[in-house]
Amino acid sequence: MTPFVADVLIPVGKIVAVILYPMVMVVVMIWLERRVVALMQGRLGPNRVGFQGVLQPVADAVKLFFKEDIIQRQADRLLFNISPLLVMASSLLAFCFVPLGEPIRIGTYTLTLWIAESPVGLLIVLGLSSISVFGVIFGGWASNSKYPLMGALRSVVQVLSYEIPTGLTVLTVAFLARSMDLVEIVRRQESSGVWYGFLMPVSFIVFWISAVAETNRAPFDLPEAESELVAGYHTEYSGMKFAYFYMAEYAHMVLVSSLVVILFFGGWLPPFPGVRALDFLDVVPGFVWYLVKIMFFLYLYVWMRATFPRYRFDSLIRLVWKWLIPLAFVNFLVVALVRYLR
Amino acid sequence: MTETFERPPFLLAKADAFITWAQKNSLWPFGSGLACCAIEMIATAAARYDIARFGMELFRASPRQADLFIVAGTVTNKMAPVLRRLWDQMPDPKWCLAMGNCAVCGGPFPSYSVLQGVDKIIPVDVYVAGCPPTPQGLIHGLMVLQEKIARSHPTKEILDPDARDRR
Amino acid sequence: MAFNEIELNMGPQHPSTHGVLRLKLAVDNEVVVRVEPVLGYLHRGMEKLWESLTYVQVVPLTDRLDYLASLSNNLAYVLTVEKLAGIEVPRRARYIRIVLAELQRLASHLAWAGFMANDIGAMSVLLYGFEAREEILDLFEAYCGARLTVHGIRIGGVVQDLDAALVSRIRTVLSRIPKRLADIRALLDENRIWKERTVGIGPITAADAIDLGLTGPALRASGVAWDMRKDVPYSSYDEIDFEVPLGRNGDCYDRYLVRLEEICQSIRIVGQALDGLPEGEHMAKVPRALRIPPAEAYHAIEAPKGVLGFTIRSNGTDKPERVKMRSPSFVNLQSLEHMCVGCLFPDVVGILGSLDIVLGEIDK
Amino acid sequence: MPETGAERPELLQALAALSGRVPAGLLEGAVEDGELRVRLGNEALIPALRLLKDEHGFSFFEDMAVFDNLGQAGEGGRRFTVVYRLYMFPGARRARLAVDVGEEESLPSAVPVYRAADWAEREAFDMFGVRFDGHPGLRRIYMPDDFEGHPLRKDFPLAGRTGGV
Repeated sequence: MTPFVADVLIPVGKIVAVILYPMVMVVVMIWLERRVVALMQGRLGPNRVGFQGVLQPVADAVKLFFKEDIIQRQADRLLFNISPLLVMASSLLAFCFVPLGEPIRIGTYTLTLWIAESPVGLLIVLGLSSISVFGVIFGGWASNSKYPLMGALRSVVQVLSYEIPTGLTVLTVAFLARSMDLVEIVRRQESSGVWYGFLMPVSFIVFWISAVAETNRAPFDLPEAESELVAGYHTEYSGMKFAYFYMAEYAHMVLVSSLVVILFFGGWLPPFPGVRALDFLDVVPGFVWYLVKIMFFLYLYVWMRATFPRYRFDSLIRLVWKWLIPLAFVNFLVVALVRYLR
Repeated sequence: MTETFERPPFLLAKADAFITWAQKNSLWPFGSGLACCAIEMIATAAARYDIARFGMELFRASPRQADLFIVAGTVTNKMAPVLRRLWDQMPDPKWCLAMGNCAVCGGPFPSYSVLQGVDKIIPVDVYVAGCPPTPQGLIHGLMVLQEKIARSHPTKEILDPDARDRR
Repeated sequence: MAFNEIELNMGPQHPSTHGVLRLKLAVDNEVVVRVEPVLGYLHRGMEKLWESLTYVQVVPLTDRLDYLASLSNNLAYVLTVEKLAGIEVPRRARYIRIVLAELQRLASHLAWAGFMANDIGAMSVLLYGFEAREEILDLFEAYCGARLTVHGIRIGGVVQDLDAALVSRIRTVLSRIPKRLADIRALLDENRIWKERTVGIGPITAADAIDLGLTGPALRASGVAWDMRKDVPYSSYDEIDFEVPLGRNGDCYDRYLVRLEEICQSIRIVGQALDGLPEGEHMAKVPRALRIPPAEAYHAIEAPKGVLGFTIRSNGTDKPERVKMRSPSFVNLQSLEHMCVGCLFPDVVGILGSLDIVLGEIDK
Repeated sequence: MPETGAERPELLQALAALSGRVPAGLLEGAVEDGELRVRLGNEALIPALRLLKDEHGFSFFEDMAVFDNLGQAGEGGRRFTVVYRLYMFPGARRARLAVDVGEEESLPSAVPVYRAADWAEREAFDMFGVRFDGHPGLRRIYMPDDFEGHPLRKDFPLAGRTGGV
């Protein structure tokens, strides 16, 4: 393992992997969403393009690539161009800190399945994922027309209000695991033998609801509500810029589901770590478990989109300030008390 | 590559084939309906006839993200400038499908307020007759449009800009 | 325009205005201050056109008015012409007309349930509603070949006779609708988000509703028990017993419940009409060139959207002198302003959906 | 099946009250096949509407139709006949009030009595050019505002005058 390979090739390989991983997940997610929502609604969904419509996202991407890119004359050009990049970059950047599995030993060199590990990994991921709000605001503001502006204003209030319950529930996990490092949290769950999702169901539920709201999905998709705001904040975007917004939304969903999996369902741990009888499950690599769990939560996203009607804006805000934040506080106190007494 | 060529060279032909394959299979219709044909258009997108199978599922509400403009219904003189502006707002590789006799030629309304055919204001690619055309008729029209897209040469327009005006 | 008001244009191309309606909204950070509907984007000059067509030629054009309930338009126009010309319709034809009109009401209400739910965000209900409606359109296609603009009711009777195969096919389709309705109700009825978006939204009291001319399910949701089929029975509706579902406080949720209840009632009506189908031929003897001596007649029926009435004045020739249509959606839309002022911007979409308007009928 | 017989008690009372209240304005009045049919002068319109609405239960403004009598002997010799149709809600009875108006004359607006008449009068103005005094916002409802002429008049050609867009 010459130093050249260890210091240059592997990090570059890992970086390419981290960029490719969300892209592949986004492609899978686009196909999964269109098929699952279609099947839930009693129709077939894309099945003509490639085998069972698998090439459909590829066709969408290539078509969007060759579309004319329209920028309004009165749009604020700088902000208009930056906002899709901002939204996309923040999602991809946060993936660096997401641990995908156990470090693998190759000879003397241990290949860690994540790029960066820092004692405050959790904080960084949360910080990065809320940068995408700027992209949405700049996009809505720069389009200089009424509907995107209203979409942007709505998404500001929605995402900022839902940061608070997210933060609080994440705090309970960090409190229990006594560290903010994602890898450490998973290891802590492995050693304690029980996943935090089962230990603290309330914080899982609150985290999941605010996660769905933060990614503007399912019952909370106010900012891009077709029936009211035409197409929300990305009304004026066309071609590749719109593709960025479209993919960033899915990347953000994958990021949030991986966060849920790591914090509450033991990242790459096989199910029921405590039970000795299920040891044969260990032969399956951690990465596969991680993917299975993420797929479940992505399916949940799609399921919620197919069933729930849309919240009205003020009821959405009332929900978070009157219900989720007090619940998160009470939950945090309870966890603290239990920790202190034990 | 300024001289125009009749049959595109090999490399461009392959590029054409790939681009048109993508454009053909992800035609996003523009969700605007005018009259009775709009209900048949929605029925075509609904569970039984389901044009999502061909990749046309996302009825984009904003003209910026749509590339197929289905004019479904009667075009009145008051609505004509609105339709024209919507057509101009759509990004370029765009196609127009005139659905129903009203959009094709004014249909059963030879009256003072109806525009006799949408091709007076928008260049139409495919005309689908019927009042309203059945979903099968509309899907046939969409397939004819897909064949037309498959025959087009997008790379020719990239290299020879004024070729687009002679489209 | 006060300082902090935005002038928003919803329409004429907007995903949830059910066609080409344009709403000029003055919105003070999401609270609606003024609503001004602008019409005419689908005005095809029907009433002028009718004056140059014979009585029989006008019938297919009435299909294109309320294109979600074309048979009801036919029925209203044809009953007025028969009243004007004094044509006696055989009893079997009247029963077949009841079957067709009520099937059309089912199709219209199922489509409406899909559109309203889609406006408030529940996309799947649109697909479920349209799937149920497709089966009814198959019945129409089996009956007379057309799906949407059916043109099945003619002057003097109906275009085809109902044979036994079609009757049993209607019964099987009707037996499947309650299950689909249960799916829709399971998704929406007790859904907290749905109730939050509809309960108490756009209320209208009975007095205001009558003063503003509101008719149909929207009026009955305010507790006013007025159904043209009961009050002024036509086409032997008085021989069929059915209830008129009523709401209490006239908000979006009640309008939703009343229409779903009406679907159940329509199924009962079609069942009874099929059971009691009398013998006889399905079309009266009507002269080919129908000339009507100068007179004037007005007749109104209970269309799925409300009271649909036709005023026809004849002048002795085979062309009507003047045909005026009282369109329920046109009058119901007048009360949109009354319902919307003071509510939030997303509610305008919900209220518009609950009013169930069709632009073909408004702009004529 | 219109009810036969003219012995609708409440309609006869309404007719009697009308002839009492606006004797000069009531040109013709009768109860025929279950319907109260009255022809009124311009100034008698609003008092008659108010009387029928408040005291005789005609709470519902069902429809308003305008007829162009160009070339025929209109009932009052004037060009337009405006017909108001009212509906007695609990009693399921109908009333037909006809008023004649010339091209240049105008009618008092019925909106103060029935709010439902708002758009009906705007449509009448747009299609025929009949003006209504006191209407909250009398402007065209279907045709674009800069459209000249009134389409439903007999002398207006079906295919319209200007060549469209």
